[in-house]
Amino acid sequence: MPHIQSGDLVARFYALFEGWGIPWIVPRLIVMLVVVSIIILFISVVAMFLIWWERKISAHIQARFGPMRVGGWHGWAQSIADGVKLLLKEDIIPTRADRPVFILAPMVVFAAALAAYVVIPFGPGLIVEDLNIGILYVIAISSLAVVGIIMAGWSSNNKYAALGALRSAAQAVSYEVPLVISLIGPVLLAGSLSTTKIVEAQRYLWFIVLQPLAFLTYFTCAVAETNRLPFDIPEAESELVAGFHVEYSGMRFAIFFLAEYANMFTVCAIATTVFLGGWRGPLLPPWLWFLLKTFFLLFVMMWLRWTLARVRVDQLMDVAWKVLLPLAFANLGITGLLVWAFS
Amino acid sequence: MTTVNLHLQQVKEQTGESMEEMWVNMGPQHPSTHGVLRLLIKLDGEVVRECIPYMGYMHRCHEKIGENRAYVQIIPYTDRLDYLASMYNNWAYCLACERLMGIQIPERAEYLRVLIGELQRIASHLIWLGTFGLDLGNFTLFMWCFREREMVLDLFEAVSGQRLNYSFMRIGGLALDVPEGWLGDVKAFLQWFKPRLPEYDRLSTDNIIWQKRIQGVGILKPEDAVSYACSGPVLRGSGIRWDLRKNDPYGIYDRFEFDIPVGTSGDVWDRFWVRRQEIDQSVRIVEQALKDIPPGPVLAPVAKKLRAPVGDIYSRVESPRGELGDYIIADGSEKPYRYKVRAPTFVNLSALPVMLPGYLVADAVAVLGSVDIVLCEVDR
Amino acid sequence: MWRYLRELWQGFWSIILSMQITLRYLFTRAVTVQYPEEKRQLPVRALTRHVLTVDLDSKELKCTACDMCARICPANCIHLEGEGKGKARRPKWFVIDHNLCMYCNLCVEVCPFDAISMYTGMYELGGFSRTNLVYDMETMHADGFYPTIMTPRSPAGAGVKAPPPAGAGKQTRKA
Amino acid sequence: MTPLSYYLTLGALLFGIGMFGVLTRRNAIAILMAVELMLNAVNINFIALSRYLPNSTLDGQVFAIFVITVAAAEAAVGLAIVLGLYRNFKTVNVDEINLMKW
Amino acid sequence: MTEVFFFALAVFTVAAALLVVLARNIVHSAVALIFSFCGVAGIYVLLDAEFLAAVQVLIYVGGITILLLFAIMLTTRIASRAEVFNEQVWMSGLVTVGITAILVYASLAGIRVSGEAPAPSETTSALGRLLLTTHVLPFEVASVLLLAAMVGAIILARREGE
Amino acid sequence: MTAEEILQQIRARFASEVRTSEVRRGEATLTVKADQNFEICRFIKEELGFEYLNCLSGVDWIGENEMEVAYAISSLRQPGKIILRARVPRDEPVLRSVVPLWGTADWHEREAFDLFGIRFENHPDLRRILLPEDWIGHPLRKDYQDERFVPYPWDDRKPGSVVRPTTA
Repeated sequence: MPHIQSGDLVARFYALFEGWGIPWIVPRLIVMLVVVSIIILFISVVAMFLIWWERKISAHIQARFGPMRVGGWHGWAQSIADGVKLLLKEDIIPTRADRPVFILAPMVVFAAALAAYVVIPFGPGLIVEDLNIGILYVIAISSLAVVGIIMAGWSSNNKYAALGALRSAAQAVSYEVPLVISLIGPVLLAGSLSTTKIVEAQRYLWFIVLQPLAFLTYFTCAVAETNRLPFDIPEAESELVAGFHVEYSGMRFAIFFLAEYANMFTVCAIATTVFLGGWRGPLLPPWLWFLLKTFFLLFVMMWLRWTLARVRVDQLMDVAWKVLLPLAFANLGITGLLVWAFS
Repeated sequence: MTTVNLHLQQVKEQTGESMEEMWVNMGPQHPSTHGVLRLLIKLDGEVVRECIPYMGYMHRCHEKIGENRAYVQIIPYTDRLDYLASMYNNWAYCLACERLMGIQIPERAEYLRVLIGELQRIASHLIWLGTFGLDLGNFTLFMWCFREREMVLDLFEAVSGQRLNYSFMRIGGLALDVPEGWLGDVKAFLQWFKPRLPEYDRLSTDNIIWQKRIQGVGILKPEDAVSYACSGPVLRGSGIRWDLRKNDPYGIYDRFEFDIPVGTSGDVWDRFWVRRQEIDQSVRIVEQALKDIPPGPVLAPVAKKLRAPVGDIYSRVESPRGELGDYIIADGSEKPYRYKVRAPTFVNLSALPVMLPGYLVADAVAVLGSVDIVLCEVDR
Repeated sequence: MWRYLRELWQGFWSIILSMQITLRYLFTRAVTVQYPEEKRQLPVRALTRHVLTVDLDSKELKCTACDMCARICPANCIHLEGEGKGKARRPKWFVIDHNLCMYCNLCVEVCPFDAISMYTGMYELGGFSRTNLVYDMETMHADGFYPTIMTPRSPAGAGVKAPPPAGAGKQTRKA
Repeated sequence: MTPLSYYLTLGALLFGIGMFGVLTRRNAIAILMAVELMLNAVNINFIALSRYLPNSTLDGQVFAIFVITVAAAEAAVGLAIVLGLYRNFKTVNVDEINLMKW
Repeated sequence: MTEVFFFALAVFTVAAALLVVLARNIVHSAVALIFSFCGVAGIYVLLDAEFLAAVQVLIYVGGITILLLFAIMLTTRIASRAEVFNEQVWMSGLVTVGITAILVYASLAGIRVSGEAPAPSETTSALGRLLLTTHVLPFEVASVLLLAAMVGAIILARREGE
Repeated sequence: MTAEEILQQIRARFASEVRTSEVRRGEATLTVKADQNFEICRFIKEELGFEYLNCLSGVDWIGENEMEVAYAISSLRQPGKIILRARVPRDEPVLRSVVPLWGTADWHEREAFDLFGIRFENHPDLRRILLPEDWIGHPLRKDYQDERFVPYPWDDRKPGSVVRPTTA
């Protein structure tokens, strides 16, 4: 059963309720609710910041300003304004859409984005639940998001959306494989799937030094998994208009948008954890180090997006099966040999 | 509405439809049809099997308007054909009228026309490069190209007062001489512009994704290109060295030294590469024109009420998009009896159903981008 | 195998090169003009709203209602009616429908008295109704607008120094 | 601690539901889905027994992994067959696909 | 208190499974199947098999159902109103209910396990060790099976002339 | 091949078909009867080697009660241009299609059909191209009347017509 390990506070909280004779489930539910609210709040703030940041980065790369009006200094409140606008917008469900699936799809996507945050170690002890299968858990959960995308694409009853969903399915199935295999190398080195243990194993040396190939493979797959340029073919606006979420508007669209950025943060946080030594770093507090590294990776993702053109579907598959998979396997083989040789 | 979709229904009934093989409407509202073009595409999975273009959403009956206006009044309407190369449309129309009426225009006007026309070609190709980048998913290139294009527009605005629909040329020359110091501005612009081209190349020509995306797709064989009477970069991309500026020189193009870039295989890459090279060549022509532009008047003495002698003419120029022809029949009055525009993109677009089948949807976007259509010109 | 690796490396390197140039651009100044706060300086010849020019001495409209502009207008957007005879002829009413205007400047070119001008710099013409864009005689010579005869169609723009276009002014900027 | 029989009952129920689906559905893909349900039911039993039986090792879980492997293989091949059928017959309705040869 | 979670998950799983079998729309079936799989993964967690739970989600949800949805999208229209069940539905139902009853009876009454085994601590490494020592032969056979399945699937799905 | 030679060859081959012919601005222009237009075009393309159809346009000669299709033909290999005009009676404007010779004629002929109502036999897909499928009439005919068609008013300017009601 799931239980919270974050220090004495929670245990004392439980004890308090036991003392009052209230059923055990009540305090646990309260704790769950609080944790989930904190995560949602965190996701929202991070996603809004990321959206604003991306608009700024893209604008400056393109020799323009980006949002400048809302909120004074460089339009910092633009994301909030957009969010409020989307919240207030009319919720449109196409007449011929598959209603229950249409409504369920953004929830599935968001739930997947939310659940992945459970095992991200923001600092020593700053983790919701240190699962001993942490990395595997993240990968498993992130594959749920694809299901949501397919549901959205299918239920919209729109050919573009269905094409986007088809592409997304193919993409997800292909890129899951090199993603998992590229992560096995660092896991071998650390000897554990738990995220905190992996960070602790990088006490002396970041794994990016030992596993540069794995890092590149993972990062490429991560970009593909989050459907971002150059791999954003499920929503390629010049071909499929907006792909799977073409029929979504208002709040549901905002959820998709939020989930996309939340997923970006997740994959970058995992990369930080596995390859960049997690929260480790001199002088600054651990959580700040963690965020700094993660945001650097996020910046690289945005930078890539505003530099490159979109690949084609068949090229996407080629990259997955003919480039990334051999690289990941090569890395895994080398790592295994080295680990065997040195132990 | 029901009758309008009759053809679509017939098409669907004849071929049947399933998810594996389906008809997709690309457009009329679609980000990469460059306007309101509707492509009915038969998809087999992701592969395009058939393509039926529908257009006319922007039809304004340009030719009917032309039949009801005096010769000089048509000039502002020609701007609205290919609104990305208005100067060239002006030129084509004015040239046709001048040939019809036998008017000789002054030397300075000839030079200025070449200068402005080539600047227009640069602007037009820049916008094409940018939107082509957009089709391939590169938004940054789009913005960069637009920045330089805006500078060309600034130059044109200083000349004509307008940024898009200049109506600057007149039958017999130009409406006005260029302002003082303008030629220096053009020089300064070229100085700024030339180092920008390698920057575009970094994002496009040299980039592996860009190369892989457009090499070997949308092949138009030379015999098809001739049969469909393609012109401009589409024809040259297919490996046919044909440029009206060299092969049927109009104006004073025979005085300038420039190359005709030619592709080899006729794929999207070749068409891209030809246009990319043409920007360089246009820069060359502008520099030459700047060097030996003579002083003098810019408008030949023409009558206020222009009347063309009875007769007809098919006059053609090499606009940025290909052979822009004007077929004018004059009946001696001050209005043309028949005025037909042979729009280059209308003709180039008719080769699209030949280019698309067998490639992916993503390629369809690239191929359509490489044809470089302007829907206002297609529909007229 | 070797070829595969080389292509892989070339692809990787070309992406790095592209990224290098976008990074350089990240730290350059933007070229956007923040419109309502900053305004772009229009060139002298910018074709904007019509005005009927006023003779500086007599403070009267130069227009003699000769109907030339109305006849040349391809969009048929100028309508007027004159009254009086000979030199005293003046427009009774004069209406330009800017909904239809194509800004071709033909009316200005054809006018024998320089009585109508489009070189006014008034380009913020937005309105809430189509009738807002139909200008009558009062609107067109209101605001004390007395344009000089600097119309650039006098030979080679004599005496008028055109400001450099906005794009040309930025050439010194480092990329 | 939940008794073992609860898990086994759950497995039995799932198995029954899956069997009903296999026997009654017309759509080939639906039949595949029902088969997956049955395999899951088996897995529950494996894991529950592996957890509850005295002196048990993790053999049950290992078997569950094999079952999952087989399920994945079955899904891939099954769906390929379904697609092939669909291409030839333009239907995935197993009642209509009764010709041995096309 | 595990009972509460168990019953919640069991009801969820069975309900989703019923929806899989009974839903008229095949896509609804597939979506319900996803939820059913997630419920089973929850059951695995209750049985201290976290690794298997993750694998269940990864392979069943991330792999198999996506493949299923893929196939559904290729073969079905969204508003297909075909008959869902074949004509033997009542007989099959009867047989199913009978067999299920026997199975349930057997589960409730048949197997008696005294006491309970201690919860294993780290299952992942133990599983890996087992797979590569005791069960290495089936492990290899399974990998060969997967390879064969992959090749077979590709050949089957490939169209003639490609 | 000069324009005179071109005209000579065509006249020699299709003597009875050619109504008028002249050389203007170095271009060979000739008017022919419509019933042999395809053969003449094939002759021009295959034997004279003019493989490039620049333009095909319809003309409505309402005064002579005739319709005309004007082909502007040139070549990428040799200089020289031909303007070939085929006249058909206005009441029954039917011609052979030249799509088998030039692919580009497809859309041009559809356009001529759309705007002039000239029908082309053997055209693979003769339907409207620029106007909607349900449009009535052929707007480029000189006698085309439509309530949406506002003729350019040269003289009938009235004070009342200043602000036009915008019809939807």
